[in-house]
Amino acid sequence: MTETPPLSLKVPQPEFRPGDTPDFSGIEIPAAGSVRRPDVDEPADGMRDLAFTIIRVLDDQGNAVGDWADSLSDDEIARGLRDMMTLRIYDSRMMTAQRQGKTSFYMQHLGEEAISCAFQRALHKGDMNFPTYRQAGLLIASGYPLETMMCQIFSNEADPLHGRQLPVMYSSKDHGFFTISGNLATQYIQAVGWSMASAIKGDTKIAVSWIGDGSTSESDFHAALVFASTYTAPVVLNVVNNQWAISTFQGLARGGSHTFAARGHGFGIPSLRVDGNDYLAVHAAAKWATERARRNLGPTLIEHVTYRAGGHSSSDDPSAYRPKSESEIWPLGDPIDRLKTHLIVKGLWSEDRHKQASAEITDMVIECQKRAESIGTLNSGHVPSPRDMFEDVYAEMPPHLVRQRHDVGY
Amino acid sequence: MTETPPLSLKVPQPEFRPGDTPDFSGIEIPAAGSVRRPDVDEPADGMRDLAFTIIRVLDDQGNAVGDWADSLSDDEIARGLRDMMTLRIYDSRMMTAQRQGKTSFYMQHLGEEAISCAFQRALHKGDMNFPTYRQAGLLIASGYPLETMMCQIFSNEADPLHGRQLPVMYSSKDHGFFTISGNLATQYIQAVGWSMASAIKGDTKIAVSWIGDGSTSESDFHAALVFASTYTAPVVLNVVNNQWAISTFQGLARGGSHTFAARGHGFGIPSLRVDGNDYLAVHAAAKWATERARRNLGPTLIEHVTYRAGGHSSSDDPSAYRPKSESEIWPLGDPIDRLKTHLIVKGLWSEDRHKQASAEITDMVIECQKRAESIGTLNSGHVPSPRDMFEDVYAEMPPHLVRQRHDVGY
Amino acid sequence: MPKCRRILFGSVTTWDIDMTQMTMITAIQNAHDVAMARDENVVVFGEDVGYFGGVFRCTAGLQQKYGSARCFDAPISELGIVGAGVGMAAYGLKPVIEVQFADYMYPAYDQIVSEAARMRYRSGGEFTCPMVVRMPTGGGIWGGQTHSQSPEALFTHVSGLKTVIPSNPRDAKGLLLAAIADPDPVVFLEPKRLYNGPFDGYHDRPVQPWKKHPLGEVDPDYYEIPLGTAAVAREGRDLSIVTYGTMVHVAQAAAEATGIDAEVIDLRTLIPLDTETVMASVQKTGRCLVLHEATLTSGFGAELAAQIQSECFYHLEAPVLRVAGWDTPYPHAQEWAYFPGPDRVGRNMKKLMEA
Amino acid sequence: MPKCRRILFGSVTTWDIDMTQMTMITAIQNAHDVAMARDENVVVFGEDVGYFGGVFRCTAGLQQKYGSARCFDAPISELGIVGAGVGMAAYGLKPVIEVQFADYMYPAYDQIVSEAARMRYRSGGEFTCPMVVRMPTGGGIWGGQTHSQSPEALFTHVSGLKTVIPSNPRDAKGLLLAAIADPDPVVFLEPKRLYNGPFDGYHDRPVQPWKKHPLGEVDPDYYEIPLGTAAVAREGRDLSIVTYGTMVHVAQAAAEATGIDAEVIDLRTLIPLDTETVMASVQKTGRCLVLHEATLTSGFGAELAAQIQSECFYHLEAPVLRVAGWDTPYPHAQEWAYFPGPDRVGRNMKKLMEA
Ligand SMILES: Cc1ncc(C[n+]2csc(CCOP(=O)(O)OP(=O)(O)O)c2C)c(N)n1
Ligand SMILES: Cc1ncc(C[n+]2csc(CCOP(=O)(O)OP(=O)(O)O)c2C)c(N)n1
Ligand SMILES: [Mg+2]
Ligand SMILES: [Mg+2]
Repeated sequence: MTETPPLSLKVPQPEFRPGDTPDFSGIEIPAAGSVRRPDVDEPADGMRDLAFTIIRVLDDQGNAVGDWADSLSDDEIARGLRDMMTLRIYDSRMMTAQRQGKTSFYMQHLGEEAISCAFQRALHKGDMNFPTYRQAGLLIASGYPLETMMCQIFSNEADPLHGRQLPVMYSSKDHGFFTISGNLATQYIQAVGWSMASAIKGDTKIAVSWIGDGSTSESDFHAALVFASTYTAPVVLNVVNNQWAISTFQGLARGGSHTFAARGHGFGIPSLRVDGNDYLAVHAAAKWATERARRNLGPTLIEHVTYRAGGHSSSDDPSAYRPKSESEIWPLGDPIDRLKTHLIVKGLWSEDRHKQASAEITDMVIECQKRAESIGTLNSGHVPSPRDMFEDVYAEMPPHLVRQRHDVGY
Repeated sequence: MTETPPLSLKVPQPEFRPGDTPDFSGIEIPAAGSVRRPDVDEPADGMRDLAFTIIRVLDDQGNAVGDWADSLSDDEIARGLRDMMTLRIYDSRMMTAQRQGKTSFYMQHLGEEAISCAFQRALHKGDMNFPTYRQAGLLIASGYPLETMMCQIFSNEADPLHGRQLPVMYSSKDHGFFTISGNLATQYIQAVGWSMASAIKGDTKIAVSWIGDGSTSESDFHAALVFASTYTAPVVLNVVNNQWAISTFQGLARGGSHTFAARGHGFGIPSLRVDGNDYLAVHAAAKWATERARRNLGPTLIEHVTYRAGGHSSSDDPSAYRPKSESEIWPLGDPIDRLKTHLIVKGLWSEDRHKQASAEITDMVIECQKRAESIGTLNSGHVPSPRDMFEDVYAEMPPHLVRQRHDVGY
Repeated sequence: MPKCRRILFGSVTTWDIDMTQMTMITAIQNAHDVAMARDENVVVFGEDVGYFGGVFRCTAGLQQKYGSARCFDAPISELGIVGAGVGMAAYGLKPVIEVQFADYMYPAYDQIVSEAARMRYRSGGEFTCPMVVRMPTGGGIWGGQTHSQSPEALFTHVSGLKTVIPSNPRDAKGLLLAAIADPDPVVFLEPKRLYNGPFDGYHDRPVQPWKKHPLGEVDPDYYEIPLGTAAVAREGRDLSIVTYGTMVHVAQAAAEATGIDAEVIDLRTLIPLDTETVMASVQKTGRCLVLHEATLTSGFGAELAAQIQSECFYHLEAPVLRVAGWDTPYPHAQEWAYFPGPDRVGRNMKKLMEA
Repeated sequence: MPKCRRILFGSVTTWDIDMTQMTMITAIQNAHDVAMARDENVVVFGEDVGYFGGVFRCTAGLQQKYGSARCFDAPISELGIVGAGVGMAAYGLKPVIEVQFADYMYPAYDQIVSEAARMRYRSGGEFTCPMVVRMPTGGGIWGGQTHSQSPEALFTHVSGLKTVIPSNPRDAKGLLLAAIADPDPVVFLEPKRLYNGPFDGYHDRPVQPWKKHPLGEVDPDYYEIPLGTAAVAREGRDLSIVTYGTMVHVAQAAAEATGIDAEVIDLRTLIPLDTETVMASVQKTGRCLVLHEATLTSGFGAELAAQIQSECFYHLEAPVLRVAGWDTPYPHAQEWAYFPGPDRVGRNMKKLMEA
């Protein structure tokens, strides 16, 4: 038995903390257009490299280049910009409303707008997203009424969830948006089960699942990969790597693997890594992965590389754990700016039209907000009745709940 | 929106079922000695291939060949053979005892003896195994008394676990054998935590974890890989792929990845795949992985490829779900036969000495069994007192348990 | 085949039908079969349930009959099994899931509690979870602490769940079919010691089969026993024993052994609870023993005792007495000292009569 | 700094010591600090507990003081956190773990129930699990159904676990230090609504801070409050309110509001339960209201009611009355209709006095 030196615990730490000057020049960012686009039926083994690179379409000048370009028409791209602008304006209004005490809680998407907005455009009616709290763009891009979203935020009498859920925990079956859980990751395996159900029935609908970088450590993530791999389920497994999970940096969840996309390799699942701040790249990857699912070729894992520019939620102040300037120097830029530049380069847009659109959208959002607030806000008292608290626990109210409701006076 | 054809659910099925004639000629088995042995500090990326091959030392003629050979002296090899023979004889006696009603339950290792017997020989005093129910070879190879093992099987008054645990759920801190749980997989993450504790304390002890192919689907497997990867924990993560999980074949747990070793790649964990029926290969791999852990280089995942030749447990009849002849034609042979041949080829052993050793071990096992049975068996009534049932729930018995024990008459 | 009246949706109709003798296993298998035949949305999966038909054989033959898209083996992940089931139920299927032993439900507990039970509520009724999670429960089979647990109280505390425990083949089938028809998630606990025969707790006496037991006579066609209705397993006047599962048989044996004329209430469904039947019995007898195999503290017996003392306060001649498994893990060798058998129950019945 | 007598291992010694005003958060943080300083085997980890010091700041500054090998961030896996903790505890460390909200403990439930709680028993005492799992519990913070739950009954049903819930800074520190010193696993539930101040349930009145509250005066040194000892939070003669956590304050407010002279028992530890204090109070007053925020059915109140009716049958002038959260998920907008506030408690106190 040879003597070995004492062991020591290695705890991963982010490179930069408050007070440090962050520097992302070490991050390798492949040139736009440099990553090949395999056929959707290519075996997973042959495309291992796609999990260790970043698929990008928009170059620094705003041109769309390479194999993954051209998945959208000009009109669709313009609509994409509008979706992202709407989400950002909606977010900022709701953050303010929360600070004004009109509701208890809010979570914004700042910097991550491209991902949910672009992905939704690759889906068909009937497909189902299993989102986290940071994909409201799926609703916006699918035309869900902003006013109804606000009614949920305000927990007012028109909230379709009857004030029962925390703000941002939307649900809309019609818009392919599964009811959000406050428990992280649980939806990931449910999406796989939902897609298996479609396959069992011989239907054509597919499921799309969503999870954050930090939440990939949860057990449900593993269950989802096991089941998706074993049953070749028609599902797209998205990981939104926004670099942070509240105060912990992505390295803590990622550990020794270089990327989250790499997780798919343990299961033989084709895995892409995509520039999450590039609307066109996200859409192209979504189209590729959804086509695989629709053709019964099985699951795809997509890591969307982005940066959470805002706080985790309205309760969080990120300056306590990371340098303030990090989001500004984030090397993948801002998704709205990048798509705007692309449209301008194409001659389809201008700074003026952008300002004008921004003002129009702001007006529209304010209009919606006025209507929603006129119905009620959490602090206005116009919230659903306590009577409603006893509904929907079961399809039919059992005797003990009838008694309890009676006790409250109904 | 293009029309897509109906989806359908793909459920993996084993190639052969009862009534079929199994044929394993499709399984690719690399020649002994053909797989290179990397340096223990080589980065994981460079040895991806080792998860998709089979490390083998013993060739068909019984020679030990290649980079992984020569990890043991002649004496140690002879002792290894003896360990495996002891385990096999012990198993067969206990299976019979179970059928005779002397205990309620038993689980044997038939065909898998090399794995636990060889691995233990790479460990130091103080290291800790976190085993499943199919690694009793760890105890035997570490010199734990057979008689005490039998007392546990018989739940008699000398059972160190006071009759509380199901047979085969041994525990021995002194012998580096963590208390077995009836719940699959839970120990996998505990091993990682144990090894992190050693690193936190600046000690030199390492942990070794064990799991079956089927149980890798459980959540604890994922948690273990996440934590081991994130904290570079000094732990060896073993997967014993014996092709079956009760009635389900390994393909159901493995899904689209070609091997279980591949699971490590999602986490940047170096992963080996080894011939589990080759005592010398298992030992060499164990030595390599434990050295990595001891040098604080982090975790290693090892898939041991073997075949569960017997039923899952004394309650199982495998002829209901797989062809009887499968185990006979299993291409990696029998671990005892193979090591015996090696010793004979080396001129250190003969068929006669083998027969004689077998008889001696049988006598010794019977001797132990007589002593254990003289203390008591489950059906003899000489089992621990109900009084004991209330002990060890807590360090100190709280009042409510004192009252309950009193109620039973103590 | 013996003849018997058909029990349909709880009400007893008058026409005679053919009954078949079944064990609890074959009754459960038959319930699956009948449900799968009449509703193609019913899918069945779990560990070893497909080709092999389950380690207790409760799903035997279903894959062969309905194909591997409707009855299949699952990877060993209770979380995955229930989580996938939640997704399937949300899609519109009716998953009937087996957890191999109730002791192994813990990895799935989050999906059951935070997801299945909460889906309808949190989505304002938009998404629902009509799913049945079956699991063998209870001890008496030398299974030790991880094959003997009775975790029903961990489900009864969860709003949004229903919890069912049958005590005989006829109920098992009718309750399982009602559970499958139910629009909400149901946890269906099967006392494994009753699978092959009624068990009165005298473990040293010869094993009884269901064959020839009247409740082993089962209508082979579709019928439901509505959730939330208890049964009076034995009428009596001296005291009430409120119980369920295996203990229904033990309670009856203890009544015979002591000569105390106990009324034995078989709850069948814990949530929703048939309080009317329970309270009527206790108000009649004035004495109540609550009996279960699960660990005493915070067991479902606590809820029963709390409700009974509240509803029957002025009728009770003695405090409600709980008899249950001890507050220890379920031991292997000391199984019969742990199990609340007829002797322990009888002793407590006498104590209750004297109180 | 105010002066106060030192509470040491439950017994009150006579010398005067300096007290510091603390919130429940700083008291808990201080307990960690004191424990880590005196025992280098104490390690602290969980989601966001390292660099950031926890989303509620209960571990603030510990990583800076004791290094990242003794206080560190963990991946978001409650299973992994508790499972790794079990392994560390078996090694000989004393992990003090934070689960960010009690609502998120379900993924870890298997490791808590099947592993931490069973280790000593199943190994014949060879391996043990001296671990503390802390988790913020309860509602009243507009947290909705996944930030408001009170799952204590899911722990009290598990043999091998101890369950603690403090109601003020002084108890929080002393109980946490006792939990860390305990040789067995302890679940430590922290009523998050009490973190920054006592809360009497009048949500529309100005928030009170712990500053100037007598129980906010905390001995900055090491002291333990032994597990298993209840406190009488308010003496009274008309009826007993048996409760814990946030409800201790609500009960006192309800007593003031109704003018009913209630004795309020703060259990502090649910398992082991201080039955003596509880029964003495109920035998004195003859009337008992059991109060908790958790869902009524199969809540810990059921166990309390069952025990109290059994032990105090001949003293009770009315049935034990339970007041608790409704059997629904914890709603967001209807939070104050769900929360058993002083009005609901007061109404039931009157009902109980009239019964
Ligand atoms: C099961 C569970 N554990 C912990 C939490 C608390 N929590 C809410 S969000 C969050 C961080 C999630 O980070 P990530 O997955 O990266 O998503 P992001 O917020 O960055 O979008 C945590 C720990 C929770 N909601 N559920
Ligand atoms: C959590 C849990 N789920 C299910 C079981 C039941 N069970 C016991 S062994 C087993 C099969 C395990 O197969 P594998 O991991 O391949 O190990 P092997 O028996 O082949 O050694 C199952 C499903 C269990 N013990 N624990
Ligand atoms: Mg994140
Ligand atoms: Mg196996």
